[in-house]
Amino acid sequence: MHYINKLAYYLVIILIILSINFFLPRAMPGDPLAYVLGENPDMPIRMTEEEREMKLAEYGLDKPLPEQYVDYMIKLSKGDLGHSIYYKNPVMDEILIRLKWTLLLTGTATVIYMPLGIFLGAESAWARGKKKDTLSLITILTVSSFPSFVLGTLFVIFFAFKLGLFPLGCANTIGATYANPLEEALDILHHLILPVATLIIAHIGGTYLLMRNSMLSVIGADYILSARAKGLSERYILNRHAIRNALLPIVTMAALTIGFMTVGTIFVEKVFAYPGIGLLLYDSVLRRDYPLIQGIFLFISIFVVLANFIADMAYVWLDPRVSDE
Amino acid sequence: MTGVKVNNVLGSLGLGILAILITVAIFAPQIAPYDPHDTYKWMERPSSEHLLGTNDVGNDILSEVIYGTRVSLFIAFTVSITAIIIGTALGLIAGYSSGVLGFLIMRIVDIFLTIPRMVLIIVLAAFLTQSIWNLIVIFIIFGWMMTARIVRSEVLTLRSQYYVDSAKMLGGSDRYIIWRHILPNVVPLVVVQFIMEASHVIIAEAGISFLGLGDPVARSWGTIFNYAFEYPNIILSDAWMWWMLPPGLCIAATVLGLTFVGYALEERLNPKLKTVVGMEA
Amino acid sequence: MLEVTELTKYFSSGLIRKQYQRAVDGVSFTIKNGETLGLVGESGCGKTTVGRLILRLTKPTDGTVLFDGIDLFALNRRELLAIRPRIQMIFQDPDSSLNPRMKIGTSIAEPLKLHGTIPEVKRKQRIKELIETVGLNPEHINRYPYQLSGGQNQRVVLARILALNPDLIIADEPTSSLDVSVQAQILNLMRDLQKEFNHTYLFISHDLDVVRIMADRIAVMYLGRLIEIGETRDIYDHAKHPYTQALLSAAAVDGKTEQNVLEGETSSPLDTPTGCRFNTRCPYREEICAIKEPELVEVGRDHYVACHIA
Amino acid sequence: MILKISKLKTHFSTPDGLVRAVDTIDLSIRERETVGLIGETGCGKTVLGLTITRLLQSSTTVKGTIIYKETNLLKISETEMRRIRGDEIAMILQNPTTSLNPVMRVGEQIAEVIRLHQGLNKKDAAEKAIKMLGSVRIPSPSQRANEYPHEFSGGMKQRVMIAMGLACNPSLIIADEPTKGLDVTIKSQIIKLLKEVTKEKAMLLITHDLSVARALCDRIALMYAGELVECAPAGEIFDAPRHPYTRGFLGSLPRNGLVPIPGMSPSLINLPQGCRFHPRCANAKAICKRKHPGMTEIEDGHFVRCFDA
Repeated sequence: MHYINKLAYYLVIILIILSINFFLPRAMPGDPLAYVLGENPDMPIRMTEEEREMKLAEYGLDKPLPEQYVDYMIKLSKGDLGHSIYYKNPVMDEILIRLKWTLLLTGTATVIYMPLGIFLGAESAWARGKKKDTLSLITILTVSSFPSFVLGTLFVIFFAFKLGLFPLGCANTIGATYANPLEEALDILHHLILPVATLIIAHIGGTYLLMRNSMLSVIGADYILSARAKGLSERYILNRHAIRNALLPIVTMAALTIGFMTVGTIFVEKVFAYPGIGLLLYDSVLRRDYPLIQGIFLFISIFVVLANFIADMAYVWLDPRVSDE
Repeated sequence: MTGVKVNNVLGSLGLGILAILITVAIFAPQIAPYDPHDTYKWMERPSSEHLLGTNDVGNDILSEVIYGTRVSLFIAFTVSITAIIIGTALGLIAGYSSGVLGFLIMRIVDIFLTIPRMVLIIVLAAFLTQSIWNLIVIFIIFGWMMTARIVRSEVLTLRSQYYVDSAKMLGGSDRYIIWRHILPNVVPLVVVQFIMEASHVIIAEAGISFLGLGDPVARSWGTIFNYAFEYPNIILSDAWMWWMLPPGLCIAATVLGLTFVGYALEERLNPKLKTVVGMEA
Repeated sequence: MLEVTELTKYFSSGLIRKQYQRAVDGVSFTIKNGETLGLVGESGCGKTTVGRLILRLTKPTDGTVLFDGIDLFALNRRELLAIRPRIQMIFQDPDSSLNPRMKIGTSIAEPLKLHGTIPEVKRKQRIKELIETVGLNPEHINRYPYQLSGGQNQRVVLARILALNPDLIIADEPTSSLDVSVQAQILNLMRDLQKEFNHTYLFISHDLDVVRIMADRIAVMYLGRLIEIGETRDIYDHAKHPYTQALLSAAAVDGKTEQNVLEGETSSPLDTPTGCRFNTRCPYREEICAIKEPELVEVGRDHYVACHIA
Repeated sequence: MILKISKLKTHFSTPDGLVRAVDTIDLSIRERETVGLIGETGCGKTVLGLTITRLLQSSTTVKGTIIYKETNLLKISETEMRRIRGDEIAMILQNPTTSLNPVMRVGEQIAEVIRLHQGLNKKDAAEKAIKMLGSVRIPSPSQRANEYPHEFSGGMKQRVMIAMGLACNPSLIIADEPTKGLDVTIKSQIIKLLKEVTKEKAMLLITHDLSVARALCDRIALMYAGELVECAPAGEIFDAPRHPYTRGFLGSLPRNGLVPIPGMSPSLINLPQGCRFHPRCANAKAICKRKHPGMTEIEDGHFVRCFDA
């Protein structure tokens, strides 16, 4: 029952996202045609009525809205997100080319910062009031008040430019030929370290604080006292009793953190000229390549919604109280 | 005990930082040595005339950053105050009425919180003309949801308190109960939420401006940072030190100040530092 | 004074597959002027809901409540506001009955302000009188609820109620969160106030010892139904319903006499048994008990029981 | 003698001042004896229970001795104490709803203590846990062991707590308010169960409910404002109470006439001079205000802290 409800809920959200995407160019001030053709809406290129009519017909913009909406949905279902103005290629293709880099970047960062944040938060709370806790709290609060792009820029300046430890940017050495796959992997890794570190440091604060708070309320819970009364060791209590309970709010908030992380990637990719979807979005924004901007919006949103759905399912699995309802 | 002390230190530190920044923002014309739009020799190194040098078009960077404080804080506080008021009002309605309207509000909140709002903000900003007012409106539209959710759940708790039943029984109207019994108990929570939202907006605005979507006339810290970042080979010279670092540090300091104050407030409202486990109250 | 007829409340939950919780199911009783009726039952039996329904703090599903001949469920909002001061309720938890951000004096002033019966200049004097009536000091007026003990807060609640001069007071477990020595103080105070102001009480409690002292008549509830009602003495000495008997026996723990311990647990109000709701736990169950729901029948003077075998 | 507490003090400092929760308590429990510790909210009875099992925060000051069998529990290391907790001394905490881990199966919560202290493997411990659930009269225990706490009613959760406490066959049980919040009919079931399962064990029963103590205890100690005021065989407490607090406590029960004790219990931070009960005592004399009375044995095994007894 729970699953079906949730599934329906997420389908509705996806439908809403698709609709937002549909109405964006049509509801915004300016000429919708300009958004497809890529002119600056403030200074429309002069066009004869006839040309205009033709263009409108070409993009189906002359039809009534509901019909346009149906067309849009049909196109989407075929994976057609329109054509990029700048690249003259299907939007979908452009996104897919860049996708692997973003996945690599976000994936690596998530795999590290989530467990690390949870671990540090739990340890901090378990030692609450002690030096260790205060120190890590203040450090993490301070570090995470830097926006990712400021942090990333500083990293580039110090670790790449001044110390020369890492490349200045990009995902791999441009124009390099590799002797074997291992060499290629190492090169990619070398390029990956700074952006991933930036993402981790910029985003660990949220998870850390949440886990610490959640853990603090768990520590005061009666069942922890009850576990102590059984003679269990502190480590065992932390691992077996406390963490799982403390994780519940983390999973609920995973939705937000995943969203933040995805957005953070955009800034980090710009700083490091990392050729992922984020950089693509940035470039498209500069070029006012609206079909591409919309395509990326759609892509990221649906990705985040899916991640949410998974987090929700994980919650059901973690908390037996929910599945009964 | 130490927890309380740390809180006070962090709280005062945060308040101090914010006080300085707010003073700078208010008295920007008096403090700034030059008009940020006046042009002098471009790309000057710091000197007694231009403490932080000049930028690529010859604006005095220090003055630019001082005026940038105004822009950044103005956006942050305007957005968070408005968003908090909207969020609190809708949260109160959703929590207190619990009818169809409340249900609808909460569904909208859920949906908005699931969609990555920053991406949508970037896309909207790309469609609209670059101005701080457009940014403010967009941030408000996407800024009230968390408050609404938190306020609603608090109202639900408060509503089940016997003193609300008592007020009803003593003859209080719904309006009386909301104003007299519910709202005052929600306020502390809302204040914390206001601070959190302000720091979100500071970061978000800086990010949007870093992508080149900020107002080119009223330049915020993010915009200044972005112009510096876009300047060719900035890191090869030393210019990053006086051109990039100051706005970057200002953003971080503001967020830090807000975080410290918010953290100290939250801990005070919600003391989890129980002295003795299992002690009877 | 109060005439409750076929009072019913079903709580529904679930959007698609509706579930009904039969919290109160066709409860009828009357309370005479100046009398105390004890309403007894275990948690989840619906006794608190009965109190809230009479005050219309919870919306009833069905039934009528006549208060001094006025049909409470037929009143519109304004009429309801006008009659509410005459019926007041004391809630279980005194600490949460007072707004933590309001001084004691402000809390007591609330009803005076809302109804404007007393001019502002005399209000202070009245608050002082009320505070003293319930055995507190005037110095408590400027304190906050968290600075007072549970017992003192319950006195404040009483003072606030007295400000309205009500006729009927519904007391919902007023002492269940208090220690016995304080409980005795509050119960005595309530009895004194009743004598002085001629209050009528609906006294809701799970504690049979307390009800025995406080009530003139007793009504016993089980899973939303009234199963026995009668004079206090009759109930204690000649309980007819097996559940009432079990309750009395359970309350009389002294370590010496062997108790008749009732097996099993109360069913969920979401899934009440067919027939007599007590039949799943009843030691004297017969065939009919699982089929037909028993009605209240008179078994003695003013003594009614809903049981097939009693 | 299985437990002998002497001159025990438990103090902790708070921002408001020093809380003297347990203030010089002497109490012993014999083998197979059930001792009731009775007192009202905030008198320090729960803290006493937690002091014995050393479950208080390390910042708490504890003085005196707690001799369990031959060992002074206050002198041994934390590791040694952990070996005793749950194995030899079991604690049944108040409020089973919050004392059970909501995300762990009930069977596992019992099995983990068996694995820890008896070294059984996973499978055997799980089987033993099911047996324990059966022994506290939980129907279809093998199925219930796989369920989570929220699927149990209040009474059933209390049974689980008892099973958990008994799992390693402890010689001393400390039960803190085991019937709090339960309906009367369920309360009698739990009393009956406790009576059966503790026949061969020593138990310290902490409660505010005299009827529970009466049904279960051999001896009863009354606690007021951090100290014991009267300690005697259960019968004597009920039939011939000597301390004015005990008398007042009994007298305030509805069935004994509902005669209240005036005033209220003092705060443990700000205790009255002299006898701690004197501000509420009807027979208070001049000496009661000045001098703090000691515990005196007025009859064989009947101790009272009162100048007038």
